[in-house]
Parts: sequence; structure tokens; C-alpha cells
Amino acid sequence: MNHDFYIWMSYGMTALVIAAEIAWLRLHRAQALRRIEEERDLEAQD
Amino acid sequence: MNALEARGLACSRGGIPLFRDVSFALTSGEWIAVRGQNGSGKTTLLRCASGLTRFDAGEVLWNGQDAGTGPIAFRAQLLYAGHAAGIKDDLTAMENLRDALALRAGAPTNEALRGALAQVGLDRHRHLPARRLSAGQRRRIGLARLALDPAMLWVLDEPLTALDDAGQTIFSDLLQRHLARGGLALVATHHEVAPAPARELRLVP
Amino acid sequence: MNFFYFASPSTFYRLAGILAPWCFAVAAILGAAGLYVGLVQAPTDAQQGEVYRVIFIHVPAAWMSMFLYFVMACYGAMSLTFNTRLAAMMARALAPTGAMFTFVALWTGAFWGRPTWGAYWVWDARLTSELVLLFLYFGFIALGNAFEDPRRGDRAAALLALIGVVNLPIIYFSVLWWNTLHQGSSVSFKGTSMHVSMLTGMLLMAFAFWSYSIGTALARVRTIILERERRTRWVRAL
Amino acid sequence: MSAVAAGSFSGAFRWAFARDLRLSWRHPGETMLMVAFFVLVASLFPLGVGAEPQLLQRIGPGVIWVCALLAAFLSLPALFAGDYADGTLEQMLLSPHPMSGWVSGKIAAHWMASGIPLTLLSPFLALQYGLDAGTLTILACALALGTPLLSLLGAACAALTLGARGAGMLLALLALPLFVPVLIFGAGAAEAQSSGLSPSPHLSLLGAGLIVGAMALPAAACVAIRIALD
Repeated sequence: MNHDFYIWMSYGMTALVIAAEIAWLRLHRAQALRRIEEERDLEAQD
Repeated sequence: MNALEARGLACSRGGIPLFRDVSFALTSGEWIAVRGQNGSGKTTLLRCASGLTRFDAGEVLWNGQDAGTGPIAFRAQLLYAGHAAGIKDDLTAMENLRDALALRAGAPTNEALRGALAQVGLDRHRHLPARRLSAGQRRRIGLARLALDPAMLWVLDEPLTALDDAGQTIFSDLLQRHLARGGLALVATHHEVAPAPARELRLVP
Repeated sequence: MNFFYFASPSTFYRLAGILAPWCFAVAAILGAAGLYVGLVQAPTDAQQGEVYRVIFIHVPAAWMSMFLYFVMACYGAMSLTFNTRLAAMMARALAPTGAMFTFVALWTGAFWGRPTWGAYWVWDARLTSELVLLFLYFGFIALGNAFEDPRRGDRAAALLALIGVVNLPIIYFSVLWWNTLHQGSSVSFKGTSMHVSMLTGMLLMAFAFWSYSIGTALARVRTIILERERRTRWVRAL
Repeated sequence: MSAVAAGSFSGAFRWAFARDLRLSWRHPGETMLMVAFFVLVASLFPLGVGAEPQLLQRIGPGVIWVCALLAAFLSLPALFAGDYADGTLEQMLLSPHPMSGWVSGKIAAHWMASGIPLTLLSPFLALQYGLDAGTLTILACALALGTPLLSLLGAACAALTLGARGAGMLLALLALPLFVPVLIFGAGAAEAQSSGLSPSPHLSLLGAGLIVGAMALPAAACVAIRIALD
């Protein structure tokens, strides 16, 4: 019996989820930094 | 002789500092008016002083003992009235008053309740459910509670909101009586109240 | 007293910035080694065939999912008792990774179960309590984010984590009991004698996941610190 | 006027219990709606799965339990929300009595207004599902032991969601997973009885859970309320 499908689905989904989490972490951090930047700019204008 | 003292209180909400280094002292027969614009932290200060909100720095002392965590000896003497008065729409004025008193000290007799309601001008409305009362009349239930509760320390947040002139006079009389029997009061208000405060505490944002 | 009690967010931010890349590097190396041992070296299982290779991620992920919840509850307890900001932030930073591993454990369990048991999902005690665990993670994350004041969310979520960690064994045993009553024989892992390389692969993967979890938690806590402390002088100076 | 009797657990318990019962008595509509929901949902199941007597007998205890659980859950969001909004919780926290007294009283009142009507009604639904007399009795017993546990668990979760955005859905997400063991043992007791086994282990476990829950969960709810009022 060929089990490649099940193995690929398992490993593939794990890789996908880990990649998604890392991408989300980077996005989250970029957002936080951008927000700090914006607030700093706003204060500089005042 | 009772004394409430706050030293160097600081509090922030949601990461934004509200006030820093607020100190005051209050002894029997005195009251302090807390003033400040909207959003300057009056309510938070009162909540810190009564042990509801945790403060970042400083201490609150009741008769020299730490009161920041709300020990029983302090709570037994404290009457706090915030924006929301704890009044249930479905209960009558009489029931609301009795419940509010029983919650702290044990229910007084019906005559005492009636007397207090008459004193604040709610005698005719005492069997109406609170939902049928106006905002000012609901406030007056709170005044009747002030008249009956044996607590020595009042912490009141805007007690005069929605009260008419007669209501404000009733409040002044109650405050005067309270101070005369050695009570203390910490009151946040925008109004001028008849017995002049011993001190004013002005919060600047 | 613990380390976090003394560390201020600003010093911890820098420390985490140094540590996180190392954790990811270690995770990558261990993961590569684990995959090599698991997919190349380990022999084909006599009974299950190739599909048993799913356990190299399934079992470590299931371990991590439970372990991370426990660690999260410990940080929650710490933040409630000592009122430490950093412990609460760590608990919040661990939750998404824990939920991710719970999902991976469920998913790989389904794709392992289909060829071995003949069904993607069975109401097995382990699977069912893992599913409940996923909802506990979701509840933690949702409760933490449901308040205007992040400190409020921290404390409510910490208390929820404590209630959950007490309930988790109860849920597990109740489901186990229910399962034995209803199915008679529960599906189990036994029947395969484990080859040494299988165990090595699994342990390598477990350590890789461990290292990855620490890395993501540190990276996420850095972002949380930035968001919370964005009005302070040291963040402005970054 | 009576003197301040500080630190009275039973006084606080009685006050909160009597007041909440009085309030739900003034507004019987909510309890009625909950009861109607219970009966309605339980009556929908045969329409969905078919009316074979054997099938209904087999799924009956479980279905009735799930319906009771959902019905009891319906009234949870309002358990503390009203007192939170109108300031009563603040007064309770600042009163000289222990907070756990108020909270326990409120939970007991919640059970009186939700658990007891559901328990009393369950035999009629059990008849609809064709359960025999023994199973029906055990089902009612299991509900009598299990519904207070639902109220306790639900109260802790309801206190956690005070002031949260989307509190209702959030409460479902928090509380329903924690209800799992109660459901398993409660429905298990009736099923064991109907399949000729002894239901007593299930009932003892429910009872043990109830005792532990009654001691620990009000305290957890108190901590949650303190957090909410901070």
C-alpha cells in the first residue's frame, strides 16, 4: 500500500503552518515598528 | 478619631499615566473636594482610595494601617458610591434602599427606611419600581442610603449629578450632619457644596 | 524568586533579541537532523509500513501542545501572584505557538489514523482531549484580546489558563472513561517495537520543536513589548 | 439599627441568594424562555434523526443532557453582567463581608432558576424519548447533581468575560469545553442504567466534582470579578 499521500499531507501541512507562523510574526513586528514610527512622526510635527 | 491618608499615589490605565504623586490627608469632621477636568482621573483616584483599583505606586492608610488591599476593618467603615448606584430597575425604591443597606450593615426597620425616604422626598414613590423613577429620584435613593448607613468614611463620585436644587440642599444637610458626628468624606464634584471643603485636591492631566 | 521578576522589559527585549536567532538556528539544525534520521535512516515499520513516519512530527507536536499549555499556566500564575508584566507577556506569547502545535498534532493524527485505523477521526481519548485543548488555547487567545486594557486581558487570560490546566487532566480522564465504555477497545500505539533510530528521530524532532517554541515565544514577546511600551523613552530611542 | 457584623459569609450568601431569586421571580419570562428552549431543542432531535423508538431510547439521555447544558448556558451571560453594569458588584466587593459569600449566593440562585426547572422537566422529555422509569430517575438525579456544577463552572467563565468585547460568544468558547466532563458523567450515568450497568460510579464522580467545584470555583469567580473591577 502506498502511503505517500498521508505522509506528504502531514509534513506539508506542518511546514505550511510553521511558515505561516513565522510570516505572521514578521508582519506583526513590522506593524508594531511602523506604528511606533508613525507616532514618533506625529509628535515631531507637534 | 479617624484618619485617611494617601501618600504618593500614582495610577495609569491602559498604559497611559493618569496621575502621579497624589497625596492628601483627611481627619474626622473634614471633607476634601476632588476637582479636575473630565478624564483627569477623579474616578480612578476615588477607586484607588477605596481599594477597588490597584495603584502603581504609593499607599493608602486608614488610621495608620494599610488600606490599599481593602482590609475588613477599612471596608466596614467605607461607603463608596460610584457613577452606578447599584439600583435595580425591577425593585421598588424601598426594596432598593433596604438591599443597599443590608448589603453592608444589616437592614434597618421599615420605619427607619420610610423616614429616610421621606427625608429625601420619595415618600409617595416608595413602592414604585425604580424604572419608573427619574434620574434625580434614583439619585435620591442614594441620598437616603447616606442618611442611614453608619459608615464613617464616604467616598462619593459626583453625588450631585442630576439632582435639582432641593436635592442639593438635602445633600448639603446630610454632609453637614455626617461631618458633625465625626465623619470623613472624599467627594469628586464640579459643584459648590455648602459646608466648604477643608481642602481641594486638583488633578491636572 | 524568578529571573523575570527582576528583568525589566527593556533589558529583556535586548536579551530576547540576542537569544531568538540562536534558538531558530538550533531548531533548524536539530530539525534537519531529525528529518534525516526519521525519513532516511529509520527502517520501514513491519506492520504500519511507511506511514508510521508521521509520528516524527505527530508525537513531538502533541507533547509540545500540552507542555506549552502547562508553561503558559505557570507564567499566568506568576503574573497573577507577583503582578509581573513580563510573565504575563510571555504567557500571551506562548499561546499562538501552543495552538499551532495542537493543530499540527490533530492534523497529523488524522492523516496517520486514516491508513492505520481506517478513519480520519476517531473519538479516542487522546484525540478528543487534544481537540478540547485547542479550544482552551483559542479561549485563552480570544479572552486576552477582548479587552481595551491589555493588562486586564493579561490577568483574565492568566486566570483562565489556571482553570484550564486544572481541568485538562479531568477532561482527559473523563473522555478516557467515556471512550472505554463506548468502544470497548481503545486504539493504541502498542504493537510496534521501536527501533533505536525511530526513538532518536522522535527525540531530535521534539528538541527541535522545543527550540522553535522558545524562539517564536521570544520573538513574539519582543513585538508585544514594543506594542505595550511604545510610549516609553527607550522604545522611542530605538 | 443592627451593628455592622463584619465578615459574615452566610449573611452575604443569603442576601445575594434572596435578591437574585426575587429578581428572577419578578421576571419569570427569562426562566420560561429557557425552559421553552430546552423542550423545543429536545423536540427537534427526533425530527432530525428519525423517530425510531430504539434509536431515540439510545440517544435520549445524551440529547437531553446536551439540551439542558445549552439551556443552562443561555442564562449565564446575564449572571454577573447586570450587577457589573449597575455597580452592585463594586458594593459587594467593598462590603465588609467576604466576596465568596455574594458570589456563592448568586450561583446558588442561578441554579435555582435554571438547574432546578431543567431537572424537574427532564422526566417529561425522557418520556418523549421512551426511556424507562429507572433511566428516567437516574437522568433526573444526574441532572440534579450536574447542573449546579454547570452553574459553578459557568459563573467562573462569566466573571472572566465581564466587560469583554463580544462577551456572549467568548463565554461559549470558554465555558463549553469545560462542561465536557460534566456532560460525559451526567449522560453516562443514565446510559449505564439503561444498558444494565450501575450508574453509581458516574453519580459519585459527579458528586465529588460538585463538592470540589463548590469549594474552588466561587473563589476563582471572585478573583475574576476583582480583575474585572480593577
